Amino acid sequence: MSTKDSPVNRFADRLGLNADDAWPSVVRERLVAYGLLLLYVIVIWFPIYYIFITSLKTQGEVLSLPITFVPHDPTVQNYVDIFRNRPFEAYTINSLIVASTTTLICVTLGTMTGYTFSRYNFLGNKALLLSIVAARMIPPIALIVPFFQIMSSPPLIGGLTGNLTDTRVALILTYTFFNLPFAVWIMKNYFDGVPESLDEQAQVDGCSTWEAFVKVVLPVAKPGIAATAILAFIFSWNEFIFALVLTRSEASQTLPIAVSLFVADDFIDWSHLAAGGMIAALPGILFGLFFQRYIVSGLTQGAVKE
Amino acid sequence: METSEKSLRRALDRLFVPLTVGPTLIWIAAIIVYPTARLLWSSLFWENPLTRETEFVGLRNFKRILLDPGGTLEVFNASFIAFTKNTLIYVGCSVTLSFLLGLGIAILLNKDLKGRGWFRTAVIVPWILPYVMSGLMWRWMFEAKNGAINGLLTQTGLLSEKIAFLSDGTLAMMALIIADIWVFTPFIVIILLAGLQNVPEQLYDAAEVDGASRWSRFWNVTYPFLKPSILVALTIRIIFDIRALDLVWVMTQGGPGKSTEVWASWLYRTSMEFQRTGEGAALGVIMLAVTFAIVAILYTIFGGTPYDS
Amino acid sequence: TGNSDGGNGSGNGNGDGEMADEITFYNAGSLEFDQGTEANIERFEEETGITVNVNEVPWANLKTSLTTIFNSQEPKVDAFNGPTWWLADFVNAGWLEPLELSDDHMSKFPDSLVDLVSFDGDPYMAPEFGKWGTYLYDTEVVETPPDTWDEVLEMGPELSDGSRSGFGLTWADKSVFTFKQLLYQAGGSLFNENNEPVFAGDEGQQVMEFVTQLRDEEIIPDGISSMGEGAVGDAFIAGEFATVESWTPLGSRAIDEWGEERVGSARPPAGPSGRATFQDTNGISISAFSEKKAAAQRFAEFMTTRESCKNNMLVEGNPCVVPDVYEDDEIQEEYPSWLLEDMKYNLEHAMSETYIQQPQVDDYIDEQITPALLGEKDPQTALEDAQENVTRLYQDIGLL
Amino acid sequence: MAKVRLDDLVKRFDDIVAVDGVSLEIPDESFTVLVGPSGCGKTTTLRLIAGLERASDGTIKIGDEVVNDQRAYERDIAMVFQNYALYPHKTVRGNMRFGLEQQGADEETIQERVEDAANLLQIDELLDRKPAELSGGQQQRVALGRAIVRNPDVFLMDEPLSNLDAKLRVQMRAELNKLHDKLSTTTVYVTHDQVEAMTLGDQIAVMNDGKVQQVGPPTFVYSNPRNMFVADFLGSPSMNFLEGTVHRTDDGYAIDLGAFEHEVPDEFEWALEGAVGDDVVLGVRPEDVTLRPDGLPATVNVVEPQGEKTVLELGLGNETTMKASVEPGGPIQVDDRVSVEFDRRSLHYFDAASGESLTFERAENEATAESAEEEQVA
Amino acid sequence: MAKVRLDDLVKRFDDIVAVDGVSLEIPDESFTVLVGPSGCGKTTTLRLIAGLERASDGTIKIGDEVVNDQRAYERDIAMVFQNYALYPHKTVRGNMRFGLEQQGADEETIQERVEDAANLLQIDELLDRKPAELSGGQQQRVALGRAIVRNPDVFLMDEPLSNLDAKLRVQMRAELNKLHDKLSTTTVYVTHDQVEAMTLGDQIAVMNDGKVQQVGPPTFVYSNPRNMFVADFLGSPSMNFLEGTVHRTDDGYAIDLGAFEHEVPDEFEWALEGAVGDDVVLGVRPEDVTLRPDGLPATVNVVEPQGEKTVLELGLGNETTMKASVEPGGPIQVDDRVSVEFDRRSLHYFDAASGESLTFERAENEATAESAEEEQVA
Ligand SMILES: Nc1ncnc2c1ncn2[C@@H]1O[C@H](COP(=O)(O)OP(=O)(O)OP(=O)(O)O)[C@@H](O)[C@H]1O
Ligand SMILES: Nc1ncnc2c1ncn2[C@@H]1O[C@H](COP(=O)(O)OP(=O)(O)OP(=O)(O)O)[C@@H](O)[C@H]1O
Ligand SMILES: [Mg+2]
Ligand SMILES: [Mg+2]
Repeated sequence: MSTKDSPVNRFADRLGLNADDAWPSVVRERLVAYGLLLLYVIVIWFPIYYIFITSLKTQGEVLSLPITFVPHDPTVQNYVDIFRNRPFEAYTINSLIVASTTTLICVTLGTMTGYTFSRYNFLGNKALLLSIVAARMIPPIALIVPFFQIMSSPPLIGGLTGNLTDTRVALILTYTFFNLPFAVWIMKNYFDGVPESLDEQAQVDGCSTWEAFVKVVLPVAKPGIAATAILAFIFSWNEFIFALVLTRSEASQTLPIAVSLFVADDFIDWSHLAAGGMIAALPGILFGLFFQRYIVSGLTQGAVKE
Repeated sequence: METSEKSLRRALDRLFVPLTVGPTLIWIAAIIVYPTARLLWSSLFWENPLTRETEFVGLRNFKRILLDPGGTLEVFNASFIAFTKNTLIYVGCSVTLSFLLGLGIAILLNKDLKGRGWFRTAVIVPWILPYVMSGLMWRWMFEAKNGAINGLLTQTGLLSEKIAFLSDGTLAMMALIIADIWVFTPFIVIILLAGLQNVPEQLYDAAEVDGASRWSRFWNVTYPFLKPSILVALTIRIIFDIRALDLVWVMTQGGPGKSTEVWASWLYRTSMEFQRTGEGAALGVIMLAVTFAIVAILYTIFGGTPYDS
Repeated sequence: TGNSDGGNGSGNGNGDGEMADEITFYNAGSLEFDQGTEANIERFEEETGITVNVNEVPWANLKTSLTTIFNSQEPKVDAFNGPTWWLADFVNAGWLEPLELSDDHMSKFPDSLVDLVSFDGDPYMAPEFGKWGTYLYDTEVVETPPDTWDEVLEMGPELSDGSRSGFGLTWADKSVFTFKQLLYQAGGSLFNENNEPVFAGDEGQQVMEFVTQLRDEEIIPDGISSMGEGAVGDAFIAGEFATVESWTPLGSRAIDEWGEERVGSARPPAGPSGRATFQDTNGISISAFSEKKAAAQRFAEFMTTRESCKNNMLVEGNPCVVPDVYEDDEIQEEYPSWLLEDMKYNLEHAMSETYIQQPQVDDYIDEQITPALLGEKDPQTALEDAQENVTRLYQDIGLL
Repeated sequence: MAKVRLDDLVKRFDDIVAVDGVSLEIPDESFTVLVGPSGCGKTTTLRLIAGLERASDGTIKIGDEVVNDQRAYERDIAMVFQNYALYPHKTVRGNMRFGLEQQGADEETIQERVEDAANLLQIDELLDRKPAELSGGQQQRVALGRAIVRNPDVFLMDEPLSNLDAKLRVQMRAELNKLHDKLSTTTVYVTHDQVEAMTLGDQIAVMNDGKVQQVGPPTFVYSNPRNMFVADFLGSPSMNFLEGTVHRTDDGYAIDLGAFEHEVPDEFEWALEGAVGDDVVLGVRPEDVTLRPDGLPATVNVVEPQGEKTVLELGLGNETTMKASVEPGGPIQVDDRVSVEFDRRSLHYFDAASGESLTFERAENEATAESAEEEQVA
Repeated sequence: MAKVRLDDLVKRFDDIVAVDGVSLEIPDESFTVLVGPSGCGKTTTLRLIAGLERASDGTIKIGDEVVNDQRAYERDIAMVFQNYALYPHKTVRGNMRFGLEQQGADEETIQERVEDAANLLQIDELLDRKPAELSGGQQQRVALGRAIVRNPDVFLMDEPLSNLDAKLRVQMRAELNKLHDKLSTTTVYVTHDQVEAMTLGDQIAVMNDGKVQQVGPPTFVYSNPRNMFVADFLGSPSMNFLEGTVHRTDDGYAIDLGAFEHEVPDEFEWALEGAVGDDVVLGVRPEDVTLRPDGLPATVNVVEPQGEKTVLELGLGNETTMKASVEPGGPIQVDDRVSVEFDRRSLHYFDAASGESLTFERAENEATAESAEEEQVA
């Protein structure tokens, strides 16, 4: 092994491509796998790259030919523009408030309910759980009309004036529709994996059910909660159609709407759109980079289990 | 004093289940059950767009959506047929292709490779970007003059003339399908990867010792364990695509003409643009039914785990 | 149609007397792409001291937004910019305030346009800028443009070769607009005075026949794109059409891309009944539920003066709906006079109709004629089916 | 510390009767082991005592108080779970403190007790680690420590050693023994491992099918099983059972075991008096089967050398086989013909129909008399 | 059937050397057991023989063929996995057929072989069930059956019994023994349980740290461990180790063990000749520690009755403790003072520094001589 201690060999070693310890066919397979994966990643990241460089181009460069794949004269002007000339600050704040409130509600309710579903055999819990699963299959688009009607009719409760359209509250309520059943489901499956003996130990240690839940189970369930929270946040952050229907001004419009506003009847301002798009995509990209593990686990807990 | 504290603690303890489940159930009732009930209800009514008066019309809305209004020449409404066809093509192609692609990527990612985590991160990202941004991004990619695809193809000489992808019905559908595959393949990858990781490693060893070839190992070991994941991947993917409007809406708005009009955009247009809420609701109910039917069918094909007896 | 909004707010509304110092204006899409409007708003704010809060709503969503707001009678919106297609519905529902525009103000617009925006004699929309028919050709291919439908059919085959079609028809994304323009050229209309659809009559058939012939002779390209897509403009500029019957903005765009020499303009080929074009105007209306009607009235008026109209055309190239402006020196300087002359002619000959449930009606027509024009459905049946659908709709509503 | 008393305890889960009328006295300061095969209701019994399940019937007393209606957090017990159930997010110290914190103990007491327990268990140096950083044996110690600091009335332990490897298990067993000697806290210990039960308990309760089969000091139970279940369950290899019919002979009783005839030694005759003509089962433990000349002829089927002993499987006649535990290193090989004898003192007779021991009653009386004597002496 | 030969076998995983130069001869038709603590490389060695891992170095021969470059499916082996690795979606029959199908055997052969194996293992009636419907022991049999039908050169088994409960494990052990007697297929068996290793193997190879420590017949290895590791690993409770320095005395050698002075019996004097002044370790198995008057004085610290025997922990002096295995039922109690002696024939001496046995060499020579003699006789 020491005879071929070149950097290339060492690199191959690191990637498990050294034929010494593995079957030659396995090494070949790995090599092919690396190649294919790399190719795939390049292909799927190319559009993201392209929209990113578009956001750094001047409008002139965007519209000029031939197309440049590296901006001549990269500038952040587009980003400055959208925040200066358009209420992107308001859109961002709306997005943040809507996504985080939705997340908070879904995580709080989802955690409590998921825990109880995981631990208790109460009357009708199977049927309730099943209906929560079924609720996830209802196509949201089918409910767009009822939602629209409900949100635009005068409120049933509370002394608020006017209806809920064009308020963040409407979006938050709507988004819990997507996310709450999902959150309950993820958390239920997560708690199923937390040994019940932990709660029992806590009870033996003198905790009431509530104390055991708060002091022992919740801290242990942090990764599950993180997974739920991240997914709920991303879903809410990204949602478009309901926002399109339920919002009409910067009082409640979120970033996806803001981005779509760059599309005019006969003209699209690509460079600014790209900048806005990158802002809207930022949490997704960041979460993907740093919390991939949670996204994957949340998704598999929420989707695959049973 | 102390006893009252004790009994309060005990009382709260007794109420644990109702207090933890109750709010969610109420919430779900308000946010899911009530709207769904309203959907069913309003599918039976007609609202006059002029006077805003509503009128009970029974199943007329369903008839209008499904059947030929004249009822003379054809049984089905031409729009229904056309948009159903579009939906089938859109859902069928993108689900099939993204499934195959996702399966391939999942199998590659399941290999014992260094840096797997990075690949997985890189693969996931498209799925967690806002659909609007993805849709517009692809619209930009396919743009006739300055789009990257035309740019790549012409500037490398592969193509002499630029193609107005989104101006041609077939090409626009293809563009939509590509965008859809781009967005949703990561989802398939994650779900199938979870399934692949459920296969007990030792079964592969056992099969290898048994002399099984690679293909035989896939069918005899991998596939049975992958089935539950396939079920989930296909179910969620299909019901998601049937309902998904975002990409269609920002990329083509159903155009050119009505060549990319699918059920979701049709529903949106009917109820929001034309204010035919009753018919929109009827279409919603139909989608609901079809969704449940598809789930049921998929369950009969892929249901069950390898451990079932 | 009953117009009962008189008592709704305007009479006793506090808005009439004192002038509010700000109004809310709903604009379709971002102002960034409406630089003409933006410039005029700035001028308005400067001159009157009234602040205009512009609310940008995606174009596809504007009608829904307004409908919700009006439905709940909220004073959220004072004025908005919209097309003429909704006007009938909105007026009918009592959601719009009649505009207090002097005859003087209105008389500068072509009569047909004034008709279009008036109900029971009151204007409900101040026309801001328009899009109407235009006919362009590529001088490198065409020496003398065809003057009538027949000539189109005659010359077409010569002008078409492998990569080029002789004739392009387009109204961005709306094949029904194309149909309407041809229908007017044939002397027909969608509705008669009694709100009965009549487009399946002889004139409609002539249109379908004409287009079918165009297709049979391969003068127009195969496929959906030929029937209604902004990209026909792109194709024209890419040299794929010898002539194109399109809308006004394409003129300035072609000049930008080709230079003045290559672009040819003419009056549209005359149909059996003449050279009518189709008018699609955007204008400003005022909500009946506004609490700042006086300021809104002022705004509507200001935005549609001759001056504003001209300014809008200068800044953004939005075709002005005041024929007089085409004589203006500044405009003459900006655009070639032969183009302006045709634009003015077409403006004055533009036709349109307003009718209840226009988007729905248009969709019914569209959904039938598209397959017919593609050769997938018998044109006669298609028109009749469409007419039947519209009739049924109007019966449902109670108009018929 | 307190005694625990179960009276006719029953626990039903839907259709399953997990605990079926258990009555058991667990004396103060005793170390009582519940032992039995999987699913026999040991864990359920323990959880009933802990208050983690609610009894369907019967009463549970801790000290003199009936605690049926108290939840786990209201009873003064500490429990060690099979998988240790350490709080993964807390350090060892945090784990050990938690119970005391919940009781509202003051900081000083907490620190003192934690230090003491950590000292006792030699885990002082691990106090700031998280459970995931500990080996199995260390986790086990922490779980014990967490119970000890509480200084509860009763320790409950559910198979606390079963996740450890063999060597460590033996070691921890000895430590548990010493710990109990030191603290003398009343302990109820659940295991399905009979060696563990025998080694640890002052008193063992053998359970089967939700019922207690026999209670008593381990060696007593081992040598005087009340029925065939207990006889079979304790001991490895298990007791040999040979079935046959009792008949009178000239000088007493004999049992016809098919392969041979067994003469009942004089000291057991009283037990078989009433059983003439009945089917009975003779039980002989493998270690009581000795190779000696002039005994019964047998063939060696299997030789299992186990180091300190060698286990033989012997064939007597055509059908009957039995195991014998012999000194290792002998020259015995498969197919050798040998001759065996049973240790006369350690024979067991059971009624074949009921499985009850025929010899048990007297043994128990003797034991009671003995202990009564002892008490008198003391 | 074939012999297997490993020469200087090495397997590295990144930085870990899992198998570190193993040389081992596995004779044709033998039953060889690899035994050792967790992580010592047993499984890896087995997987190398199977062809599931590729050797980093060294050679593997099956029969006379070097198979290093053959993958598992090219070698003629069958393997039984710890958790059985049955295909859960196939019936028992399907599981057993699969290997033969893959080899392309014809239907008739397949059916015949499956029937035969099922008969042999008494699982005929289970053939149409799925694994999930079987008990652990039945699954174990199916896993065996799957291997048997293949009729391979070599059986490889990785802890096949470790998932069974104690009683069943003992039973299956005996069956494995009989099966090997019947089929005589060369078998390599991995376990970490020393009792299992002793009971099953013709030959056991004790491994530690990726290296083979000692190979030989089980009883020989038990009584003649080559080093302290082997001595400690085999036997439960483990051998007692007492460390001290060797010095000459008038009539031989003695070792100062702190608590007492140990006189080296004459028969071991040759081994300690060269060790005067060195630190050595005296090893005594618990069963060789006997309570006898006039021995060394000791105190009883712990009494662990285990039924067939009782294990005592004895304190000799202040620091030294040792275990003794005595007959059960004696009157011994904690804190009793007793007197002990060691069985002189079974003493072991190790070099304290290297852990190597000082007495091993001669024992091996004797054994070799003996077996040579036997062969001559045969
Ligand atoms: N929560 C429960 N619901 C239903 N049945 C249960 C429950 N807990 C235990 N049982 C059943 O009660 C019986 C006794 O179970 P228990 O856990 O007490 O046995 P165990 O003696 O501890 O066995 P093991 O040695 O396997 O732990 C079993 O048949 C079991 O299936
Ligand atoms: N695929 C692998 N990658 C990295 N290290 C490995 C791998 N397989 C085994 N090892 C390491 O090699 C060493 C030997 O492992 P092996 O599984 O052979 O031990 P073992 O003797 O079978 O132990 P056990 O009794 O626990 O099964 C261990 O340190 C283990 O962590
Ligand atoms: Mg248990
Ligand atoms: Mg192993």
